Amino acid sequence: MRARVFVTLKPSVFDPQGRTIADALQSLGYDGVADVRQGKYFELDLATTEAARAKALAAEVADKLLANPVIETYRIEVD
Amino acid sequence: MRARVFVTLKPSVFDPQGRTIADALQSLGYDGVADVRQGKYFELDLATTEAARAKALAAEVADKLLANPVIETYRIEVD
Amino acid sequence: MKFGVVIFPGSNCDEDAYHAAKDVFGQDAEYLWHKNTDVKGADVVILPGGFAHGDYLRTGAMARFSPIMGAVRAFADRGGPVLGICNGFQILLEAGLLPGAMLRNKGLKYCCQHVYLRVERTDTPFTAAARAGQVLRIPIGHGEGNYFAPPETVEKLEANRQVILRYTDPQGQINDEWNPNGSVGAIASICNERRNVVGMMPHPERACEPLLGGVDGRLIFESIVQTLRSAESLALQPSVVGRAS
Amino acid sequence: MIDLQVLQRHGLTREEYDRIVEFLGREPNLTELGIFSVMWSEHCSYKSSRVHLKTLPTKGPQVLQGPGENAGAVDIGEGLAAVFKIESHNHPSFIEPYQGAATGVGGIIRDIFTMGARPIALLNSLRFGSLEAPGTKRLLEGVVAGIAGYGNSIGIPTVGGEIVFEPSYSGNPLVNVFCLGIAKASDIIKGVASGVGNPVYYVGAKTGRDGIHGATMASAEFDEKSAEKRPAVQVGDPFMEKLLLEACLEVMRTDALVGIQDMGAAGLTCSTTEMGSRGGAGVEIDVSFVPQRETGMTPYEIMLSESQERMLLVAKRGREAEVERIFEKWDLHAVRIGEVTSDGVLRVKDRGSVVAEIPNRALTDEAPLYRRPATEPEYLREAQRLDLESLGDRSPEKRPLHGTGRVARGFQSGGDFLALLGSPTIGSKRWVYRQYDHMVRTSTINLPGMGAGVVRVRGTDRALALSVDGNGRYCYLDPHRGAMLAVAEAARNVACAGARPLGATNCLNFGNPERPAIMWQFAKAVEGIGEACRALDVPITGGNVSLYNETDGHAIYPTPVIGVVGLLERADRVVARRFREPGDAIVMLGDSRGELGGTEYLKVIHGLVRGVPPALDLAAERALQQLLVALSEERLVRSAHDCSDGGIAVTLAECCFDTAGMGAEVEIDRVRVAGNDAVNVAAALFGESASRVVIGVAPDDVTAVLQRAAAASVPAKVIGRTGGNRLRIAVAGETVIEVSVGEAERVWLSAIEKYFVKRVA
Ligand SMILES: Nc1ncnc2c1ncn2[C@@H]1O[C@H](COP(=O)(O)OP(=O)(O)O)[C@@H](O)[C@H]1O
Ligand SMILES: [Mg+2]
Repeated sequence: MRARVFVTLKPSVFDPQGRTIADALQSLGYDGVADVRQGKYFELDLATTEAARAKALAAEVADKLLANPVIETYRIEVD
Repeated sequence: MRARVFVTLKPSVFDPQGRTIADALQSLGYDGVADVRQGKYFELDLATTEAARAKALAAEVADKLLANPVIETYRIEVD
Repeated sequence: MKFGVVIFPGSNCDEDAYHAAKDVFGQDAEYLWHKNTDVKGADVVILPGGFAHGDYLRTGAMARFSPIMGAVRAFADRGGPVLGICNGFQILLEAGLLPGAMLRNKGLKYCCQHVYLRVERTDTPFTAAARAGQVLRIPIGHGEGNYFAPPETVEKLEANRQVILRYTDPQGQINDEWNPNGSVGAIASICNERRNVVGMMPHPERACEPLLGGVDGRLIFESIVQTLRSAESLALQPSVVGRAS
Repeated sequence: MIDLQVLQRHGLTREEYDRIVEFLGREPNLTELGIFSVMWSEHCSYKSSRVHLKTLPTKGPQVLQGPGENAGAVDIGEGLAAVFKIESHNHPSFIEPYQGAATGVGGIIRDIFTMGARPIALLNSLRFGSLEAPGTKRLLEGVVAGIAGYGNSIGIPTVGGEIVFEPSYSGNPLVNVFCLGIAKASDIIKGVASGVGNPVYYVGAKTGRDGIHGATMASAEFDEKSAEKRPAVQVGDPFMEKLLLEACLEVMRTDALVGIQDMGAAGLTCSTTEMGSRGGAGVEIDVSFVPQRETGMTPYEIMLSESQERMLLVAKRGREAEVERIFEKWDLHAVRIGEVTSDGVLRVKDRGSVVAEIPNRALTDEAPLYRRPATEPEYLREAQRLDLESLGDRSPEKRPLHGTGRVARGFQSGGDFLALLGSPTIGSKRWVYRQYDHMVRTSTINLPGMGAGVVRVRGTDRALALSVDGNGRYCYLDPHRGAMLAVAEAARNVACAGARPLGATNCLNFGNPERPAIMWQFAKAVEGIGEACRALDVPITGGNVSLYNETDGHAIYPTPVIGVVGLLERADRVVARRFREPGDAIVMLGDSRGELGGTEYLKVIHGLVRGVPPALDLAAERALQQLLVALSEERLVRSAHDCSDGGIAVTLAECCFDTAGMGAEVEIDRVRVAGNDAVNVAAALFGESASRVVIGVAPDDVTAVLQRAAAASVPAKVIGRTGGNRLRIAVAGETVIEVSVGEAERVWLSAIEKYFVKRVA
């Protein structure tokens, strides 16, 4: 199965990359883009075929390695 | 509206970052993780309330700034 | 006394730290391979700069799982002095030996240059030889040195006087223009509550010899040498400065 | 099966194909054709350039390794060798700036450590179009970030380089990277396969379908169709390279190794063939043992893949376990893929059955060799004409030949001076080198921006000074002289640091050699390099040729880039660019002749690329360089800065920068190059006569310096004194420039930075 993990900075943490992109877009004339936040995206190929198992495994991996709880949160999707 | 843009390396392009994470997980005993691909994830806050408009705008921005068409592809979700 | 310098795969300032300890300050020094599970009797452990495990995911994220980190933690728990420089600081944060996290530099670019640092605290084994308020000129070289911690944590750091160095202008005044990476509170270095574990983004080992254009980094090494020496001569117990073995 | 179309796709001509058939005595299969195509590509075979390169001086008592190996080497005393080389990654960097530049750095580092040397310094030489032009900023940002991203993570300091912005490079930027390493002279390792039955190992990243046909791509002009070749982009993995570097150096410390080579352009094909050929042996491999990243790869793909961070090595039989153990320590797996044979044939098998069989000789020594026709370009005569009298005239028919479109501004020494300081080619490169870790390894004793980069050699009192230089504009106007000037400037920069030039490497960036005008530029430039290297005693120990640098038929300026390495026996004698003490005497070494042809001044102020570049007297140049080294050894000089782009005015300003605003009062001589006196003043200030250096001398040492100079027949004259916080320059008694150093320095510092101001606060 494939699990997808999205890691983003917590809302309270300033995101210099997202901010820079938003500024760049504004200077390019994209006023319609109010804000940008940048995060990381992981696709995990998992050996299991059970969605629940996959989700649990992905969460464990995210807790342990993929996200830093001091600054980041994550979300998981399984398909 | 919010658009979410996922940028990943094209399948043919080597992803040393994902590879290194996969190796690390393996050495931590996560044999169930066969492979990892790493990408970028963007959340765009858009002024529009129309899904089609949002999607088009996000695609334009992705083409222009968020993805490097030479080695990356992207996918967009709107909600 | 003996310096232990950890080598992670991807460390690249290991030789520099070793050279400073051994050749510049005439101390014993030994490399500690990341797969080791002990610190080989070191009196002080340095986690050097570099890109441990490539740092592709997050700086320091993978290094904290290395077997040596268990030994470093145990050493620190016994009161042993640990210094994390640059990537070493990032690893200490990821390992939870110090609070907070690193974000990308505010300018989003890697930044290699000399900076000015004000010594905030001299009650750590790595700043004992400095004067409070003294301004040091030492190089940095990093892309992710933008120190961040939640407000409560920062308050606690300040209250406990755990901020050791801050980025300032040449006169020692805090000024956004002279904060090279956007760190909260212009924080360049912190210690743990017990004050024996110190992380710093600047590279003192790059400023120990006149030929390299500055010697302000010597203070950091002189501090630890002096601290360990007086600990030895007073035969102090591990509560102040721990002996590893 | 093999028709003309297939040949074309492989970049082979009908005649070349016939040659292949003749060698093999049969038709090649497709795998074999692929192997021939990459080995006979311009990139690997040097088929257009070899006849010229052979004329370069490559010998000298100091040379330990000349061209032909992965890198050259010179003796630096105490049993040590400096191993160095330069490489281009122009095309890949244009397609994908970050990865192109990053993998370029990766490649040159492998060339150095393959020789058994620990890499200790990097330089880069970059050319872009005007920063005003669309796309340049993005290219510059990507290339610089790529060089930084790779070099920084491996922990090799980037200690210098150069960057030039010229419209000529807008469709074809140049990214040349130089690496230097240190080895024990007795332990230099070669890329040889020998000893029948010795195992051949593959180690490093797995093989994917990356860059198949990369080598042939680098040998074809860009056109609109090149977009289709884009999947040829490779992604660098500096972490893997760091592991390879450490593991290989550790293996080399045993004596279990016979030879080693990295898999660069043309991957497995090139490494197996070249190693066999150098060792007078054959190599037989089975591609099914090659670690693969993708499924279903054919032998053709495996042989031609250009996946990065891979090494091929030959170990001594019986020592396998030792070699494998060291790689395991670094979490790498060395895989045995074949062995050395006696028959001089490259034999490729797939699960036991032979899929290609070609004599090495056919791929290397017998590769085609062309003496392509060369004729003087048509533009040349006209471009060399420079009418100084009409410089101020801005009537439409006097429009510049290759103007930048700027309106000429007339003659205002002060304004012109600031305009030059603020031009990106002259201005500070801090924005760039701040992104490079230039202090890792705690050995950099002249930081970037201080002239030649200088690194000490750990464990000794010695240091090495390094510089890369080239001036495409000069070469466009006179390739022979321009190339000589590049050699002279690189060696002079090294001598300014107090180092004696020992050897050189060169990267020859030119257009399509099938055009006689380009070939003429190439031949003349190589002649010039040879002449200058002979006269200055800096043999060429290696280099790289990059041809077909053109887009839609527009070639770049011919751009030979020269890297010179010099030795300081005492590191503490190192000399840098900036003035040291107020009250010091400022001494000008060399003659100013007010030469304006091809100068930055003509280009920036008048929008002209015209005239002939400055003359070069190689004997005078050599005397100057020897004097500089002697002065530094005797500690008679406190600062030294080469007079190049922007002439003496810019040089003096640069000597004042990074000194916390120390100024200088200077008086220079008048020159007479035109009837118009304004032109004469400009020529005195901004002319770029070669073989000149501005030095700072303690007052007590002035007499000694002038004596030494006289004895060496080097013109020397006290032209002023340091002090105050203003720079004042008078020409023949009349003050023509007077600025606060602080103001001038701000202009200079922001020359590139101003294009990137919008940043998160
Ligand atoms: N791409 C670069 N990378 C690192 N350093 C650079 C680069 N370009 C220029 N520099 C540094 O800036 C200084 C000025 O460069 P340049 O104008 O070419 O000097 P010079 O005229 O002495 O050859 C040198 O010290 C050089 O090393
Ligand atoms: Mg130069």
